[in-house]
Amino acid sequence: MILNASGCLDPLVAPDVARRLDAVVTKTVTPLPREGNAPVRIAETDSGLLNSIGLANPGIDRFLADVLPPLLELGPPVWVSVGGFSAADYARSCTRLDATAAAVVELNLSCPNVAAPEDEAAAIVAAARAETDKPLYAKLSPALPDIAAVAGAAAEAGADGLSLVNTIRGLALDPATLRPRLATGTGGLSGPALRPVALAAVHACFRATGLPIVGMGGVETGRHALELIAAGASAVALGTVLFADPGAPDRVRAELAEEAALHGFGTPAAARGASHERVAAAVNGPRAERERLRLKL
Amino acid sequence: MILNASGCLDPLVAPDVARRLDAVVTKTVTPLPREGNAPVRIAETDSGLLNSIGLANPGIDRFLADVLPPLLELGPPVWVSVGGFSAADYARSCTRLDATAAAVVELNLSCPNVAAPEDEAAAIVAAARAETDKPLYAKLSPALPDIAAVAGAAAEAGADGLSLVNTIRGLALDPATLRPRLATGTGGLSGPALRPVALAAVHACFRATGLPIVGMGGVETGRHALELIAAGASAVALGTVLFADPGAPDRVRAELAEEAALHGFGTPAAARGASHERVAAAVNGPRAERERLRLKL
Amino acid sequence: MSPARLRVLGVERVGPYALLRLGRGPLDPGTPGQFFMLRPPGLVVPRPMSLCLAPPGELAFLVDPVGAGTRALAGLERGDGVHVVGPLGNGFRLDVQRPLLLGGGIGVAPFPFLSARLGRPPALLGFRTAQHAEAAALVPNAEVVLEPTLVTELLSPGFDVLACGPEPMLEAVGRLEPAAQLAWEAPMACGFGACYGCAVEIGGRLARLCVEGPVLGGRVRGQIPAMAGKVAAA
Amino acid sequence: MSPARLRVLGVERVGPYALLRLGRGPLDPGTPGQFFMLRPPGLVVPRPMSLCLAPPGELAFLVDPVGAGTRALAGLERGDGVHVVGPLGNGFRLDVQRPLLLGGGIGVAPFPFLSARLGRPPALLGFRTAQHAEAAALVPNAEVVLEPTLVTELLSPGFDVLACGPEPMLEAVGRLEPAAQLAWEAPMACGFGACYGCAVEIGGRLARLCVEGPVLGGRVRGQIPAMAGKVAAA
Ligand SMILES: Cc1cc2nc3c(=O)[nH]c(=O)nc-3n(C[C@H](O)[C@H](O)[C@H](O)COP(=O)(O)OP(=O)(O)OC[C@H]3O[C@@H](n4cnc5c(N)ncnc54)[C@H](O)[C@@H]3O)c2cc1C
Ligand SMILES: Cc1cc2nc3c(=O)[nH]c(=O)nc-3n(C[C@H](O)[C@H](O)[C@H](O)COP(=O)(O)OP(=O)(O)OC[C@H]3O[C@@H](n4cnc5c(N)ncnc54)[C@H](O)[C@@H]3O)c2cc1C
Ligand SMILES: Cc1cc2nc3c(=O)[nH]c(=O)nc-3n(C[C@H](O)[C@H](O)[C@H](O)COP(=O)(O)O)c2cc1C
Ligand SMILES: Cc1cc2nc3c(=O)[nH]c(=O)nc-3n(C[C@H](O)[C@H](O)[C@H](O)COP(=O)(O)O)c2cc1C
Ligand code: FES
Ligand code: FES
Repeated sequence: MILNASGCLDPLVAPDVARRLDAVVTKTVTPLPREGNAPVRIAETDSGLLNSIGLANPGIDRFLADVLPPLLELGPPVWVSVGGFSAADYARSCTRLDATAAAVVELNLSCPNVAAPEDEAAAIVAAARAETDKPLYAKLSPALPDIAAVAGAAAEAGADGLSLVNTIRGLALDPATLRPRLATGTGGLSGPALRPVALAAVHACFRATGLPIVGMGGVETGRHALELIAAGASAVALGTVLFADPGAPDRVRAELAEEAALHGFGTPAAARGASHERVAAAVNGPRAERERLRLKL
Repeated sequence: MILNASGCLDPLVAPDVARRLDAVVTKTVTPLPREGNAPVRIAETDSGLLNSIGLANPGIDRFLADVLPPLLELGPPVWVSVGGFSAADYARSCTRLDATAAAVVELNLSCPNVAAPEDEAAAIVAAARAETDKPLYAKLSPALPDIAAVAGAAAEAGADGLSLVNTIRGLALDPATLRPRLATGTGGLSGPALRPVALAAVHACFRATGLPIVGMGGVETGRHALELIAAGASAVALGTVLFADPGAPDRVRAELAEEAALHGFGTPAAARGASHERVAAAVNGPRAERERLRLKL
Repeated sequence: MSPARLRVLGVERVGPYALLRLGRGPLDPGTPGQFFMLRPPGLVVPRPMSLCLAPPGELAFLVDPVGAGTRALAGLERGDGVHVVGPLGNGFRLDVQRPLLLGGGIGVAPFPFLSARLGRPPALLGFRTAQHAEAAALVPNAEVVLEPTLVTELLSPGFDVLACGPEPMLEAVGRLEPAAQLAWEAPMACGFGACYGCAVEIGGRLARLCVEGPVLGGRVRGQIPAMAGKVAAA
Repeated sequence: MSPARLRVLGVERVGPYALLRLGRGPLDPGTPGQFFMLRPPGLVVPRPMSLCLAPPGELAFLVDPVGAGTRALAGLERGDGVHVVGPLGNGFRLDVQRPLLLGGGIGVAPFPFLSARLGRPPALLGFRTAQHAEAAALVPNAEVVLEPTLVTELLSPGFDVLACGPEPMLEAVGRLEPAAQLAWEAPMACGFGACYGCAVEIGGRLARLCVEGPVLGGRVRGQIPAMAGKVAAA
């Protein structure tokens, strides 16, 4: 299953791209409208993209009135990403969304450009859970000392799935002035640099919770998608890659099927969790692991 | 001032490299000896290196008896990196080090391959502070929701400086088997992928604390070093780059002097904090920032 | 909106700029002032480039190598492949009576194509140096001024101005000729409304330049018609 | 221990392997069995390579393209520059009476240089396919066996064995000839004791292969002399 990552596609401006997805995810919606941060908001850096969009969105009222209805007509199921600054913010949006045809509510618990409510991840999930029966996906940042623990807490609070990962904080300076390229100073780092970080997060949370996981972070090819699935993802979302290649949904889907077959899996889904099949060696247990060093003649 | 990053140089095996540094930093020493993790312990991934060395070290007793004396004879001041699993561990090592000629004690509060004591950063610094008058540098991971807050807490607890940053957790899978390449599964990501993350951490902690900062993370050139200094570092440490280029200390020092001069700074140190000179624009304050968009004719 | 992989037919030096000539592939040249997203090899996101020339079977771009992305594009070689998406955005309206092209620096880029479509109208081009001014050879009927003279100093009234250049120039032109069509720039990661990275102040609020522009009316502040519902809070 | 930037003189195919010939620059070839760290262009850390041949003014490496790093090295072209550090580690002891070289697959790499230094002793080389066995042409006096035959099946007693090859082969050789000199492999990020990445079990504990080896005595488990204080707990 291939989705877009929240904030990386406007399905109404690019409906032909949106229709190639198995579900479309909205940009994060907050209770009140937000213009977002001052420009400059994007800059490419070492193997990644920095952004400080700042959750620009029309607010939940205008979203429900003007955006959601045409989105629902596009075809693919609509996942609504919800953000806020308190558990009550999230709860209020969930109350409103419960009455709509949105397929899933994704709780953005991790945007690095606004105050970070990670501590309260479980409290937010619980508050949202009380307001809606729709599947709830908790979207986490990898910038947590122990992401698996937070994922576990979200699961206990009623999350039905996880979206992993959001961006991590980064900074790029202008070569000439040495001042930050983004108006906000730091921003969120996405793209290839995030790939090993995303894989690690999915790997850890799959073990800890067993919940469905939308994996994302630097996916550019079917091979990258397969690795996320092997680490534990049940679906894969495309973010930054869409900017360079709006044809990525079809391309990655085809490459993924091919890669999965190459590795002997009937379907990509059959590869889920394959990286866990042999338990990682314990500290100071080198003997068993020496097997890994053997090279074929 | 150019140092090596902890765990990225054995000064006794490569004394010619160590002597080119303004200070040598030891691999993290723990109270008891550790063999470290099972192999495979390193793997290159997208723009970075993953490691799961697992704090292999001879333990503080053997370190003091066999390692520190010849280290002190090399010439450069010796910074001893200390690790542990409780505040008492750190405190005990500090008691022992207080009687030695070590120049600085670096408290490794962030190794991602062992249990992470981030929560107790301040408690550890306070416990160490009680045992020694030596300068204490708190080494933090960027995988924190709010690194500036942790840095501030460390400063209040008595840290004299910060070492930023340690690695972040990452995973790489074997292309053929889709199993983790490292025996421990995940490992710590260093190198170019970490560069924007390190810059952001230094930037945030410089603002929050004003403490001296050893900046590190993906430094390969004088330009990278200058950027860390502009973001707030007072010294720069070389890690992964030493593996590819043991001549990096002299090369980076020369490049840094050249880059600083190019930007009109008399010395590299004069560039400290240059990226902060103009305050970042506030959210929704686009007008002032539009100036940044102006291109020269 | 799939990217096409176009073949580099050649790269020619035009002063300090590079004229990047690509095989057209399946892509349409669009309207002058529209742009394409070109992915520099090895980099993460593509860079916006105005179409400069559209000879049969070709799309040509004039690239000012100012940073990593434009340097990588200028460094492409004959035979290389490059991913291109477009045409994107809103170009110049061509229903004008007395067109005058007003350009500054690399802002000359869309004018060769625009000039051809408008029947070689007069053009007034400002450049930093004589070397940069070599690009004026691509535009018929062009008068050139060099810094410190500004193109706005030579602007006489009575023309339908179509302008492209640095922001201070466009602002000056907008003040002198409120009806001018101005082609703006902003850093863009996607070019098709997906990233919200290109937000600039339009009509007193932040809106996506790639969706609303890049060509906008002269009095952008408070003069832009109300945005469609879907982008109102961009 | 600065890296030298060496010039690629040529890259020749030898079966599935690439023989990478570099101008020697200021570097010393060292002892057979020692290795150099070569940085593949665009990658983060260098890769260890045994010196294969040391003609005057040259250093040549035999590269098996098994992953990103070795593929990038095998893909170098004449005239390219490549960063090289070395020689590193402990090579073979050459004070042997009746040398026999025992190799498996790319383990043949150090033998051309070793054979020259030992006066062309007999060699026994095992390969996966006849194509791989083309590399045997680089070693004088070599007898070749192909899978499923193993080199250990043809090993007769009375020789001073010097072996290089995959770990199962080395283990079998070590069991048959406890005094053999064995050249081991491990992933290495630095090659000079800095990273502790190359830890393998030596003498019942984990130690850095790049410091203790890569050539070790046959009975590595419990047989290695006590390590120097500074690396005792590697
Ligand atoms: C619609 C449109 C059409 C364009 N047409 C052309 C063209 O035909 N030819 C051409 O050479 N350039 C054109 N540009 C500008 C070009 O896209 C940028 O110069 C390029 O993206 C910079 O990328 P880089 O990696 O080289 O530089 P970077 O390293 O990304 O940036 C270098 C410097 O330029 C600034 N910068 C980056 N992008 C922009 C931008 N878009 N506007 C203003 N400042 C920026 C950065 O802040 C930085 O200071 C156009 C831009 C737009 C929006
Ligand atoms: C002292 C020494 C000398 C060597 N000499 C030669 C030589 O002359 N010619 C040559 O072709 N190769 C030699 N090697 C092996 C070579 O260094 C590795 O094949 C190479 O580092 C792999 O890098 P890669 O990026 O191509 O593959 P990667 O993508 O890093 O790995 C490909 C696969 O090989 C495994 N692997 C990686 N490195 C090693 C290793 N060192 N040992 C065992 N498995 C590994 C990985 O786990 C993975 O499965 C030597 C190794 C050592 C330690
Ligand atoms: C320009 C941009 C805007 C984003 N906006 C949002 C957002 O509104 N809500 C959210 O949860 N994530 C947002 N993200 C994060 C992405 O959804 C995704 O988690 C991240 O980019 C990692 O995936 P990628 O490397 O494939 O881009 C945004 C990312 C980018 C690049
Ligand atoms: C192989 C390896 C071992 C490391 N060991 C330690 C360690 O023992 N203690 C510590 O504080 N940091 C350790 N680090 C982290 C580095 O000191 C440094 O913080 C990090 O690698 C980022 O810098 P770099 O990108 O320049 O390598 C290690 C890093 C590497 C790559
Ligand atoms: S460039 Fe992405 S929205 Fe305009
Ligand atoms: S390869 Fe780094 S210590 Fe051996």
